[in-house]
Amino acid sequence: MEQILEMVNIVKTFPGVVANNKVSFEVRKREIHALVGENGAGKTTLMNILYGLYKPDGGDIIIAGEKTSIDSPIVAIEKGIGLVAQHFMLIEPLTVAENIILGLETRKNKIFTDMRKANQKVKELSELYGLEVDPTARIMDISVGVQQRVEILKILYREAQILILDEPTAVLTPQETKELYKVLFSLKEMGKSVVFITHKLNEVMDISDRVTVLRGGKAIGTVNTSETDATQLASMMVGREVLMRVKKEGKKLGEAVLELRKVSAVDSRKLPALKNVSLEIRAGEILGIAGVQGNGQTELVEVLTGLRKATSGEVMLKGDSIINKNSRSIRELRVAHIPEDRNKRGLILDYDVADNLILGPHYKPPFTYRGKRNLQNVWQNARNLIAEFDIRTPSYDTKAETLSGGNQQKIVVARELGGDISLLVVSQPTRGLDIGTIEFIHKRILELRDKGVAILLVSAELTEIMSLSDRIAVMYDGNIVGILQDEEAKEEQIGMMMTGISKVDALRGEESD
Amino acid sequence: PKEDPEPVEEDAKVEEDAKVEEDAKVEEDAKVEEPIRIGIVYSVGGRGDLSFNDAAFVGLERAAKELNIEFTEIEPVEIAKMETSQDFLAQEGYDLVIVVGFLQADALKVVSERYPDTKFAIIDSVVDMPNVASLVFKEHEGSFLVGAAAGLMTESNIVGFMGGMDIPLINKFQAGYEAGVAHVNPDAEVKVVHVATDGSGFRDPARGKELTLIQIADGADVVYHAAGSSGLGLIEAAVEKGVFAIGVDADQNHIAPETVLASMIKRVDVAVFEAIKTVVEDRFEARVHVFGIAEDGVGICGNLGEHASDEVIATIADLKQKIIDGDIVVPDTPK
Amino acid sequence: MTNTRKGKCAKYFEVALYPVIATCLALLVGVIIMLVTGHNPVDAYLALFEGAFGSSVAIAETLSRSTPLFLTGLAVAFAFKCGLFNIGVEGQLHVGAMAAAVVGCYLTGLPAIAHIPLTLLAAAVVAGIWAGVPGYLKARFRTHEVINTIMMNHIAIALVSYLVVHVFRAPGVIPRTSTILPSAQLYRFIEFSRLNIGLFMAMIALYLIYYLLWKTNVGYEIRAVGHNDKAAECAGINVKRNIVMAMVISGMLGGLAGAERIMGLHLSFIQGFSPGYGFEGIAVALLGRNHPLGILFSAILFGALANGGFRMSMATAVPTDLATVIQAVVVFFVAAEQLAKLFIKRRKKGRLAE
Amino acid sequence: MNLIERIFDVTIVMVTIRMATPLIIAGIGGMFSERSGVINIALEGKMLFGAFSSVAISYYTGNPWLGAAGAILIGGLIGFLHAVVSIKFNANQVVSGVAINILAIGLTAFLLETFFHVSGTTPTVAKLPVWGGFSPIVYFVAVLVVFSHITLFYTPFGLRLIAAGEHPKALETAGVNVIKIRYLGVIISGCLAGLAGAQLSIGTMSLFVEGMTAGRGFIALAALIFGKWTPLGILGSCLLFGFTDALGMRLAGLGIGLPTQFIQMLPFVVTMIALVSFVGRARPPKAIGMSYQKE
Ligand SMILES: Nc1ncnc2c1ncn2[C@@H]1O[C@H](COP(=O)(O)OP(=O)(O)OP(=O)(O)O)[C@@H](O)[C@H]1O
Ligand SMILES: Nc1ncnc2c1ncn2[C@@H]1O[C@H](COP(=O)(O)OP(=O)(O)OP(=O)(O)O)[C@@H](O)[C@H]1O
Ligand SMILES: [Mg+2]
Ligand SMILES: [Mg+2]
Repeated sequence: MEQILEMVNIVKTFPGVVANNKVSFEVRKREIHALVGENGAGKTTLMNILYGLYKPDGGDIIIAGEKTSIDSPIVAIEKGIGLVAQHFMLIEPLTVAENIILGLETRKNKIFTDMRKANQKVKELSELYGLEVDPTARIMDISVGVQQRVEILKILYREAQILILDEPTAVLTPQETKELYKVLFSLKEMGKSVVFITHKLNEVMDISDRVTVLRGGKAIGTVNTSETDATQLASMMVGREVLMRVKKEGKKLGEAVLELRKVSAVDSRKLPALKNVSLEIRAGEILGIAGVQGNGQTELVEVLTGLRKATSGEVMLKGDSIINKNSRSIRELRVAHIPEDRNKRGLILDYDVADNLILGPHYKPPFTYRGKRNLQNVWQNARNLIAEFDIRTPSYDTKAETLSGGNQQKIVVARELGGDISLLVVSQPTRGLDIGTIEFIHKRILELRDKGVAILLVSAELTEIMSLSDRIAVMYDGNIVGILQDEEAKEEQIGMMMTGISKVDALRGEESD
Repeated sequence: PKEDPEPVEEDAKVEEDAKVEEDAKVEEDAKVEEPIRIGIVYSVGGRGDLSFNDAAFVGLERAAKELNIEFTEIEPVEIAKMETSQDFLAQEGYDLVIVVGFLQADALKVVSERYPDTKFAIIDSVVDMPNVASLVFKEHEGSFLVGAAAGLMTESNIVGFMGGMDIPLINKFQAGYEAGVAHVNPDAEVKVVHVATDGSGFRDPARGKELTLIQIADGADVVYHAAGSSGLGLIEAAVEKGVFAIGVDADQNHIAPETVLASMIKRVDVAVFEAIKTVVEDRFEARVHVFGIAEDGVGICGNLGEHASDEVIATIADLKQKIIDGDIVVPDTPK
Repeated sequence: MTNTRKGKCAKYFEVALYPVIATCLALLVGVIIMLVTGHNPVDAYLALFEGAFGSSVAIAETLSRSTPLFLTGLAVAFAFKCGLFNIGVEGQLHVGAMAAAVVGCYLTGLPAIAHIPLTLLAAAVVAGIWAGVPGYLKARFRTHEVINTIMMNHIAIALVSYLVVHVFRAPGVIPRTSTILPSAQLYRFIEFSRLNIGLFMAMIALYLIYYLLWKTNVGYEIRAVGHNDKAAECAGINVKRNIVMAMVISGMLGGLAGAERIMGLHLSFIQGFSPGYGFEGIAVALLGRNHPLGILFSAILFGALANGGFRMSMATAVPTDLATVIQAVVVFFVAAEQLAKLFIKRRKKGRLAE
Repeated sequence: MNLIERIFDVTIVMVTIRMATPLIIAGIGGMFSERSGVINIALEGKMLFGAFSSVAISYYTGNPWLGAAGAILIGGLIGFLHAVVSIKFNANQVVSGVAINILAIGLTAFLLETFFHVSGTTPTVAKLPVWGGFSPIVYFVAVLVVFSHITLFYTPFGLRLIAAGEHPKALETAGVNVIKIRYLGVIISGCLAGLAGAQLSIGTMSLFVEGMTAGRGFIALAALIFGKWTPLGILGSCLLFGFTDALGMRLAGLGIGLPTQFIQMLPFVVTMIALVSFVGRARPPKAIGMSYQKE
C-alpha cells in the first residue's frame, strides 16, 4: 500500500520532559492507523507537530516522498492534513456551519459570508459522510457528540486526506462511537487515511489496520492489527501485564447513606432538567447512572454536590437534609466529588500540582491552621499522593496546565479519593485515561466501596458502569427510567432504556428478540 | 491663541515705557547689565489655559521686552510638584519667583519660609509671609460690569453663566455676574451651569458648547463663561445660534468679533509685570495687592460699542464709577 | 532541591534583567527623540537621574512619589488576582482621601498613636465600601466591574468635589478642607522632603498582601477564584464572597493611598490633588506582574520617571511634554519584554558565533 | 409651560446625539479590538491623537475633510503601534494601552508647541460643515453602526474576528493567521477612535485643546462592555449615556436647586442602575487579554 506520510526521528522537548524522543511514524493511504500509549506518552505532541502547532526540535516530515516543513496549520491543511484535537477547537457562540467554514468561507458578492450556501454545503457534507448535524445550531447548545461531528466535518470541508483524531471517542456514547466507526470506515473507503488516538484497545482492535505504540516519548513499534491482540498491545503500552477488567467482591450493604425524594431542577437555560428523581444509595454500594449525556446526569450531580439549586424535592445524607446547602457544607459531611469536566471544574490549571491536590479541604488542618497555610504539609500531601497515584509530573510545584490530560485527571482522583469519606459522587472518572490508570482507579473505587462508602457513579462508558456498579439506574430526559440489579443488567437492554424505553418494555423487547 | 491684550490705557503704557527707559539708564550707571532673574511656576495644566497662566506669561513677556530681566518657566503638571518647582527656582537663586494660581498657596507657605531671602509673588491667593507679595483680583467686580451689560442687552430676560467647575474662585465670577444682571434688570434670570467636577471642566470645549446650546435653547441670549478653554465652546455655540457671548480673563473679542459682546478682563499680565518691576526697581512690597476695578486690575473691555447703545455704555461707565466710589459693593459669593 | 533553587535564582535574575534592558532601550529611544528635536540628551539624562536619585532628598522625593503607587498598584493587582479589573482605584483613592481629611480634621483630642490609625482606618473603610459596591454588583448580578468602576470613578470625584466645596471647605478661595490636626499627620523623617512614614505603611502593605495572597487561606481562595471560579466553586469556595472581599480589600488599599497623600503630603484634601495615581496603579501593577515584589520596583520606576522627568524639564530645555513621552516609551519597552528577550538572544547568538 | 415638555424637546435629542457620537465611534472601534482579543484601554489616547491630528492637518491644508481622514490614518498608526507592542512583542495589553494614553498626553502637547508654537490650545482651523445641526461625522455614525454590524455578523472577516477573540487556537487550526486578524482589529480600533477624536476637535469645535477628550475614551470602553461588544448594543448604551448627560445639563438649566455635582453624577448613576436592572451580565470574548503566541 502506498505510503503517503512519514515522520522520521521526531524530537520534541518541553522544560523537564522529552515528549517525543526520536519518534518515527508513517501513514499509508487508505488505512486507519491507531496511535496508542499511556497518558503522557507523547501522542498529542507528535500530532501537534504534524499539524504545525508545535515546532519539532529535530526530525523530518516527509509527505508524498518530499521533505516538508510544516510550520503552521495553514501548511498542514494545504498538505491535506486535518486534526480533530481532543479539546475541541470550536467557537461556542458561533453556529455549526460558521465553525466549519471558518477560514474558508463561502462568499456572496465576494464580501459577505454566504451562510445559505454554507448551510447547504454543510448539509451536503453531513449527508455524504453520515455525520448528522444542524448547521444553524450554536455550538454552545449542542452535545459533545455532535460537536465531535462538527470537528470532523470541519476537516472534511477542508478536503483533508489524512485525518488525525485525538481521542475522539473519549466523550462519545457507545452509540455515537459506533456511528463514528461507520464514518471512519466510509472515509477509508473513499481513499482517506485516518490516524486514531485512543486508550481503548477494543476500539483499536475493532477499526484499525495498524497500530503504533508510544511509551515514554519513544515509539515502541508498529504492528498490523490482525497480528496482535489487546493483551499484547496493553503490555506494549504499559510494559507489564494489565488486567482488562477488575474483579469485584460480593457486596456488604450498610445503612442508607443518600436518599433523593422527588428532586427536580432546571438547567442553565432554565429548562427542566431533573424531573422528580428518587434514588437511594446505601453504604458499600455503587450505584451507576447510565444514560446518554445531557439527560440530567450533570444536573443530578450538581444538585447533590451543592453546585445547583433544586427547585423541589428532598435530599437526605445519613438522615440530614442537604438540599440546597452550599458545596462546602456538603463536603464537610464527608462527601467527595470527581467532576465530569476536569479542566472546567476539577482543576485550577494555573495552580501547581501541590495546590491542586488540596483543593477542597484546603481551608482546614493540616493545610491551614487559623487562616495560615502550612506549606510543608501541603507539599508532603503532594509527595504522598504523587507517589501513591503515580502522577507523572516533574515535581509538585509544576503547573497543572503542563501535565498531560491523563495525569491531570489523576490529580483530581487522588485528591478526592484520598480523604475520609462517606459518599463519593463521581462523574466520568476515567475519561481519557490509559488502561493502566483506569485499572488503578477502578481498583481504588472498589476499595472504597468495600470500606463501606456509598458511591454514585456517572459514566458515559457502559463497560465502566457495568463492571463497577452494584445497581444501575438509567436516566432519560431527566427521569430515572429504571433501576437494574447488577446481575440482570445487559448492555443491549441498558442501551434501549437509554433511549427512554421503560425497563419492562426493554426486558420484553429483549425476550422477543 | 494668545493675543497681546491691547491695554486699556495706551497712555499708561507710554508712561511706563518712558519710566522703564529711565530706570534702565539708572541701572546701567550702577552696574553693567546684570539682568534680574525671574522664575515662574504656572498652575497645573500650564500655559494654554486662556486664563491666568496665559495672562501671566503675557506680563512676563512684556517685562522681558521692556525690563532687563531673564526668565524661566515651569509647568508643574501635578499639585505635589508645586513645592518642588518653587523650591527649585528659589534654590537656583532666582530674584523673584512668581507662582500662579491658588493651588500653589500651601506649597508657597513652606517654600517662602525655607528661602526667606527670595522674593515671591503669588497670583490669586494670599500667603501671609514677609517675602511674599499676594496678588489677588476682584473678579466679581469685573463680572458685575459684564453682568450689567448682559442684563441690559438681553431681550429674552434670560442670560447664562458657565463655570469650569463649582469652586470658590469661579463662584466669584458667578456672584458678580448675577449681581450685575440683577442690578440693572431685576426680572432677568441667570442660568448657571458648570462643565465638570474635575479639571477637565477647563479644557472640554465640546462639552462647553453643548451646555451652552442647551442654555440658548432654554432662552438665554447672552452667555458668559469662566471656564478656560471650555469657554471656546461657549463662544462657538453663541456664534452658531446668533446670541451674544461674553469672554473672560483676556479680551476674547478677536475669537468672534460679531458674537463676543465684551470680555471681563483680568489683568494678571499687569499684576505680573508690576510685580517684576517692583523687584527691578527694588521696591518690592510683601503684602496683599488687590486688583479691583479701582486699580484697573479687572474691568470690562472689547467692542461693546459695536453692539450696544450709548445708553448701555453710559450705564456701565456709571456703574464702574459707583464701584470705584464704593457706592456699590459687589458680593463675591453667589446667593 | 538545590537544583530548583538555583533555577529559581536564575529565573529571578532573568525576570529582573529584562526590565533593566528594556529601560535602557527606552532611554536610547529617548536619545533619538531628543537629538531629532534638538535637545542635548546628556544634560537631559543627567538631570533626569539627578531628579530621580541624585541626592538623598531626590531619592526621598522619588520614594514619596512612589508611595501612593505602591498602594494603588497593589490595589489593582489584588483585584486582578481574583480575576477582577479594578479601574476604579482613582475613585476609591478620592473617597479614601476625603475620609482621611475629615477624620484627620474633626476628630479632636486624640494622641497621634490613636488618631493616625483611626484616620487610616476611616479611609480604608470608606474606600473599601466604595469598591465593594461594584464587587457586590458583580457577585450578585454578574455585571461587569469595569463599567461600574469607571462609573464610580466619576461619581466619586463629583461627590468629593461637592464635599470639599460645600461641606468641609476651609475658609478662603482654595477648594480644600482645613488642615488636618498634627495628631493625624504622618511624620516626615527627611529634611526638605515630604517623604513620610506612609512609605513604611506601604511597605508593610506590600508584605501583608504578599503574605495574604500566598501564605494564607484567604489568598489561596482568592487566587483560585481568579484563575477558575467554576473549579473554586466546586471545591466549596464561596465565589461571591471572595469577589466582594477582593474588591473591598483592593479598595481599602486605594483608600490608604489617598490617605497617605492627605496625611503626609498635602495635609488637607485639596481638590485635584491626584494626578491619576489610580490609573498609574494599573500600569504599575501589570508591569510588576501583579506581584508585590514587581510592584515595588515598577512603582519606584514610575516615581523615578515622574520626578526625574520633571527635573529634566525644569533644569534643561526639554519640555515637560517630552519628558512624558519618554516615560511612555519606557513603559512600552518594559511591557514588551519580548523585545528585551530578542535583544538578549541576539547577543547570545552573537557570542556563540564568535 | 409644562415641565416635561420643557425638558424633552428637539434640543435634548440633538444634544444626546452629539454627546453620544464620539462615544459610539470610539466604542465601536474598541469593539473591533476587543472582539479580536485585545483589551482596549487605550481608546482615550487614540481619541486624543485623532483630535490633534485632524486639527493639525486641517490647519495646514485648510481642508477639514483631509483633517478627518488624517485623524483616521494617524489613529490607525497608533493602533498599529499598540498592536505591535501587545501582539508581536507580547506586552500586557493593558499596560501597552496605558502607555498609549501617556504617550498621547505627552506627544500631542509636544507637537502642539512644535507645529503651532502655542501651548494648550490651537488656533481656530477650518471645521467640518454643519448639516442640519450635526457634523457629517454624526451621519457617518449611522453608516458605521450598520456597516460594523454587517461586518461583524455577516462577513468572513467578522467571523474570524469573533473567533480570534473567543478561541484563537481554533482559528489558527482552521488555517487563519490569528496575529493578522488581531492586528486588523486593533488598527481599526485606532482608526475609529481617531475619528471620534476628530469629531470633538473639528466636528463640534474647530480647535484642539490639550486633554480635550476628558475621559470619553473610558466611557466608550464602559459603553462597549455595556453594549455587550455589539454595534447595536454600543449604540444603545451610548445613546442612553448621552441622553442622561443631556438631561442633567437640562436640569441644571432649570435651576432645580440640586448641586451641580449631583446633577453631573446622573449619567453614571443611571448607567449603573440600567446595568443591574435590565442589561444584566455581559459575556466578554473568552480569550480577551490573553496574548496569542505560536509554540
Ligand atoms: N506545552 C507543554 N509544555 C510542557 N510540557 C508539555 C507540553 N505539552 C506536553 N507536555 C508534556 O509532554 C509529555 C507528552 O504529552 P502528550 O500530551 O503528548 O501526551 P499524550 O500521549 O497525548 O498523553 P495523554 O494520553 O494523556 O493525552 C507529557 O509529559 C506532557 O506533560
Ligand atoms: N500551550 C500549552 N501550554 C502548556 N501545556 C500545554 C499546552 N498545550 C498543551 N499542553 C498540555 O499538554 C498536554 C497535552 O495536550 P492535550 O490538550 O492534547 O491533552 P489531551 O491529549 O487532551 O489529554 P488526554 O488525552 O489525556 O485527555 C495537556 O496536558 C495540556 O495541558
Ligand atoms: Mg493527548
Ligand atoms: Mg502644556
